[in-house]
Amino acid sequence: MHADVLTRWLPEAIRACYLIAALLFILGLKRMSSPRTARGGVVWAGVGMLLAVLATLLLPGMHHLGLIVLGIAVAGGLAWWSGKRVAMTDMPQMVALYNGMGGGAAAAIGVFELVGAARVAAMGGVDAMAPAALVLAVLGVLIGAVSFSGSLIAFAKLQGWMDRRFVFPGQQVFNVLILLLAVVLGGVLIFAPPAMAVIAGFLLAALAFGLLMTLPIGGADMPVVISLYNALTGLAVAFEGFVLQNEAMIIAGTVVGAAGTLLTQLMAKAMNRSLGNVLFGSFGAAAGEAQAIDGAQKEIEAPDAAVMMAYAERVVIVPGYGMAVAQAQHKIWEFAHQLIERGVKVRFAIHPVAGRMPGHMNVLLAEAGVPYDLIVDMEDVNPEFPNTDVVLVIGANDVVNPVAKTDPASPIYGMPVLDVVAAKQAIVIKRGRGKGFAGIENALFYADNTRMLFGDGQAMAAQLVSELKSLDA
Amino acid sequence: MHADVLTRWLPEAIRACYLIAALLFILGLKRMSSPRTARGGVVWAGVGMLLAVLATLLLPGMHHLGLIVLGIAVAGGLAWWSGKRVAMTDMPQMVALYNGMGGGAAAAIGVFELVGAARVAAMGGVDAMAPAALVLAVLGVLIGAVSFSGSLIAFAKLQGWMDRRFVFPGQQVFNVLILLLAVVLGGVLIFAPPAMAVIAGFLLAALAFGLLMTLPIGGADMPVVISLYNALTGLAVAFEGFVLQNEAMIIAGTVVGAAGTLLTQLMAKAMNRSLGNVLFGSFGAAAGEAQAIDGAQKEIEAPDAAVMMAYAERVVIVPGYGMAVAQAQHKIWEFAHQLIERGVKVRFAIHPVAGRMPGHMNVLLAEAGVPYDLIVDMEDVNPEFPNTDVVLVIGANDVVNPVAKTDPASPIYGMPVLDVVAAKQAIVIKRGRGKGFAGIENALFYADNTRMLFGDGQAMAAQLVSELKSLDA
Amino acid sequence: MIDGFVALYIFMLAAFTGYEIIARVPVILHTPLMSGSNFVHGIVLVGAMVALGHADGPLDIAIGFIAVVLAAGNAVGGYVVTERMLEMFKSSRPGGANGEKG
Amino acid sequence: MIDGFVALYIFMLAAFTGYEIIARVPVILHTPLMSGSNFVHGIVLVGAMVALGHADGPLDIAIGFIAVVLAAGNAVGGYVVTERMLEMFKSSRPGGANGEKG
Ligand SMILES: NC(=O)c1ccc[n+]([C@@H]2O[C@H](COP(=O)([O-])OP(=O)(O)OC[C@H]3O[C@@H](n4cnc5c(N)ncnc54)[C@H](OP(=O)(O)O)[C@@H]3O)[C@@H](O)[C@H]2O)c1
Ligand SMILES: NC(=O)c1ccc[n+]([C@@H]2O[C@H](COP(=O)([O-])OP(=O)(O)OC[C@H]3O[C@@H](n4cnc5c(N)ncnc54)[C@H](OP(=O)(O)O)[C@@H]3O)[C@@H](O)[C@H]2O)c1
Repeated sequence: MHADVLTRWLPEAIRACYLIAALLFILGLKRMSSPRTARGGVVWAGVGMLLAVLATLLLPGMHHLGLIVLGIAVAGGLAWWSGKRVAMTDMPQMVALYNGMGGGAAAAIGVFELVGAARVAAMGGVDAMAPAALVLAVLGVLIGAVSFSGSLIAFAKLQGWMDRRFVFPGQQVFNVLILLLAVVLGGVLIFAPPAMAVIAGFLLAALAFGLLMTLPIGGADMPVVISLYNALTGLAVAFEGFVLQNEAMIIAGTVVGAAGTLLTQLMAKAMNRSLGNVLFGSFGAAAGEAQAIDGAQKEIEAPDAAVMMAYAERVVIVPGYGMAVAQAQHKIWEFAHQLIERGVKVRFAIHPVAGRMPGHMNVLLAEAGVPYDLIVDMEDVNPEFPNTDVVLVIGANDVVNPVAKTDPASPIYGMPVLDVVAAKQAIVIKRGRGKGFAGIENALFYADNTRMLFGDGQAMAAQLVSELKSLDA
Repeated sequence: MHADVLTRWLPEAIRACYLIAALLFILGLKRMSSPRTARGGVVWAGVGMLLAVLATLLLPGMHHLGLIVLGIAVAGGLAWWSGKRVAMTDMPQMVALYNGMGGGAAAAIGVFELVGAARVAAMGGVDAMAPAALVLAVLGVLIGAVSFSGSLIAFAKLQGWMDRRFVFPGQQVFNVLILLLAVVLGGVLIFAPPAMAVIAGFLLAALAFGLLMTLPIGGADMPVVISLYNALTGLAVAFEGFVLQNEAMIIAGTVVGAAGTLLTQLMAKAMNRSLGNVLFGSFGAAAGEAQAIDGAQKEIEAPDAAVMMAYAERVVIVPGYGMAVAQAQHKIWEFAHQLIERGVKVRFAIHPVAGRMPGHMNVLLAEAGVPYDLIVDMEDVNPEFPNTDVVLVIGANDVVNPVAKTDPASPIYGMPVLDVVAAKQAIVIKRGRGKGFAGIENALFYADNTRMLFGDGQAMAAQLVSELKSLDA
Repeated sequence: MIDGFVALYIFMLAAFTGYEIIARVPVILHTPLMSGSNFVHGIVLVGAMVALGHADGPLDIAIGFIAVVLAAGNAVGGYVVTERMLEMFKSSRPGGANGEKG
Repeated sequence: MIDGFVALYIFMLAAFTGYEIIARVPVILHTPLMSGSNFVHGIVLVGAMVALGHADGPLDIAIGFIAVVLAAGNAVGGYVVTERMLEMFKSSRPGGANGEKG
């Protein structure tokens, strides 16, 4: 009697937990999309996740509970540990890794269902799965597997384990053929009774496609690609959620699928490129011969640069990828802080695609403790450069290159840039004559009112700090 | 065989039509919320509606098709005719009327189902409806009926058929008692086998509550109330949609319910009031004694006013409720047009709650053909008044009253207003010393740089037009 | 078949959708949008047709017919009025470049 | 039970919801939001648990266990990383008055 009551209300209560979890996911994501509420958002979503997982443990008829808890504890523990100790700049590859794992999990669930159906078919049973469920299970495996292997390659590239872009003639045709193979095998699974060998071949083809598709993409394009795989994993989760008739999976997966698709587009747009160009094109194929740049780069030494800024009224600091490479954010903030204490009005100007991922600079500056109301967007700061006494560019190149406005033959022509060249004085910290991501010359470095401060970003920032201190001593 | 195929694919095809209709509704509403795409939006939604209705005609097992088509043709024809010939200014009451009809239809569907259940119960049957369906059917009747009778009262008030606010002592207690009666009868329907008499009593109590609740609300608050009833009808439709297991109704109804709720709040907020205050409070209960206004109103004649504006550089026209009363929008636009042709920079400044419904002035000016890029919002225009040579106020009062900023005892204190008093010169067209909606004195009319041009809005605008013409003759 | 839980999910998601659609609407469109959403719940006509289509006996027919008449008024009237209101939103520049401004 | 049509409705509405949530996000939050949505699809853990919980025979158990391990990594890692990223968004003014600016 007691057990009877339990089994009656339990499934309803569990479904209620899933409903609440889905609600918390949506509300959490909503909060995450505004800076003021973002911190709370992830906690809301986390509570939803906890609720859903605990409810699932109580689901009637579950076996292998020990194994389940073990798997969660071990993998969760490892993920927790790795997530906690990774450096801020390595976040994108961790997102890629975790996302790939999610895609793999969705694919595994689909394989699990297909294997079960194959077993029924082998014993002469028919129609182990409803047609809609079968189709979505197969699609989920395909998408999930592509996201899995693709994300792992993205992880490896960003981690620096694979530097080269693997390109060979006929590559795109080959990739399309692999995809076709996967689709055909998937079709066989749907229209013929599923067999083990076909399932294995299908899974392998899908994994191979994800791998091959990601290999030729350059490391710097990875954030967009990761975002795409993130959306794909969401979709795969939604499809397998339908197979398992689990509403929380359907809703969370679809929401992420749609949100991720839009986010991918926004990211590509912020880089002034199309998604197709990121996936299949190569950057830098310019239309004509770029204009040559006249003049010479004029150097400056750290003491002079420090004095210039110490006695300026308004200073704008423009960080770029080089600041991330040099891990110079803490020193730069220390320097900025000193300037502020001297009464200088300091602001940080962030270009939408500075660095190698959207918001890269924001994350780094936030890590260093720069309050985000000192950070200004490109649109807001551009009109103010003419009134700015000194702009300190640290490790930025493409995002301050005026040829984007002046030279139609340049590969970055048309990309909005920070108008540093309009400021009264610019000081550029970089190591040498290295090019930026787009691989082109930068007219700013040759401008009359620009001075180059050559050296590693962190070392130079430290030197500026000590020069300022010596001014007061 | 043929018929068999039909009955198999037909219901699926019809459900697909409903799905597409729901999609079109959402996309249509989305388009309607941006001025550039708004016109297309209603067409999208219209296509969805047509599709859903045609699909329903094909639903298997439908009787009385002739009667259905007759009902649609007659009621639809009348609605088409009335909707086409009503004046622009009478739109809000037409929305109220049509909305009430929708609420009534939802209530009728619920009653239909309850009556069916009562018939089964009377013949000794049990559980004609699932519990969830029964609860939602009852809720739908309650909400739909309130929306029906409430909207009809709103219609009558706006149409000018009922001018008085019907107020009597203990009214609110009485209303609550009627609501309680309806809720109790609804509960009886849910927990006991439904009976005809209870259904009738329940319906009557719900209708009475909608009526009584709306009677004491002043005519000028009606737009907010109509928006509320609009949201309620949406909810009722969603509930009855669940009872009929019709996904299009569930989704469209819920979307409208949520959208309408938010819209109601936005409308109330634009009037600087809370929804509770609109429904249960009365306007003008100020905290203390309002400050007296010194000075006298200084008059001007139409010829002088025309000359002043003809030779101004920048003129801003501020329309208000009086322009709607006088139907002066066409004449005012003719006048503005003449000024523009003379090289004067003319703009229309619209306060969010000018008139008696949100967007009232926009609709009127649009009707007169004023292009909407000549129309500026309050936030944009307020900083520009000090540079404006002449402001022409026509029939506006509360929305240009500076006491909203200066006098904490005023009932409109805190409401953002158009800063007309900051302009170099203001000319105010109104008939006499009539007060505005808030019933208070207006300090602008006594300001040094304000001149009063007394007369009916339309007559005065016409006079300004002919004065301008005579300038050129 | 839609059971209670699935209905709750649909309610939840549809409510989010409706809310988000409106969240960015400019004041100028409040009244047309109220009218437009009034039209959309005219979909109750479908339910009214189903009711009348399954009516059995004079009382049923009467109730069903009332539902159809009221619902048709909602749908058709709502469309006409909304269309007329929105028809008037036009820009003086043909491309409507200023369109987003409201 | 969710049949195909109801699933389509849920897909449609959830997709709208997801789209609208992102539509207004500032660039500064692109990466944390990518990470946050990565965490949310960690709900796949629930499905993996159900699979392993109904596994029958060694192959099933192996596949199910792989699913659980991968999914747990997604969920836990996604949370930790997102939390760390978002933790860093703070304003210099305590009330966060500038919060909406991004
Ligand atoms: N944000 C994104 O989502 C994203 C994603 C993919 C691609 N991109 C692309 O990446 C580019 C970003 O522009 P950006 O201006 O930030 O960077 P950038 O154009 O890549 O330039 C970085 C500069 O930093 C210097 N640098 C490197 N290491 C340094 C160190 N240790 N200390 C000091 N300087 C150092 C380099 O010059 P030296 O070698 O001379 O030092 C280089 O010129 C854009 O073209 C954008 O389209 C952005
Ligand atoms: N927009 C909404 O959604 C909404 C809804 C409900 C309430 N309200 C409230 O309504 C008020 C709107 O302010 P408002 O400034 O537009 O209007 P108002 O304050 O109501 O003032 C209208 C003025 O127009 C004059 N007038 C009337 N008929 C006229 C005619 N034929 N020719 C010329 N003038 C005429 C009246 O003065 P004379 O009698 O001397 O001519 C009156 O002072 C606000 O208080 C607002 O809160 C707005």
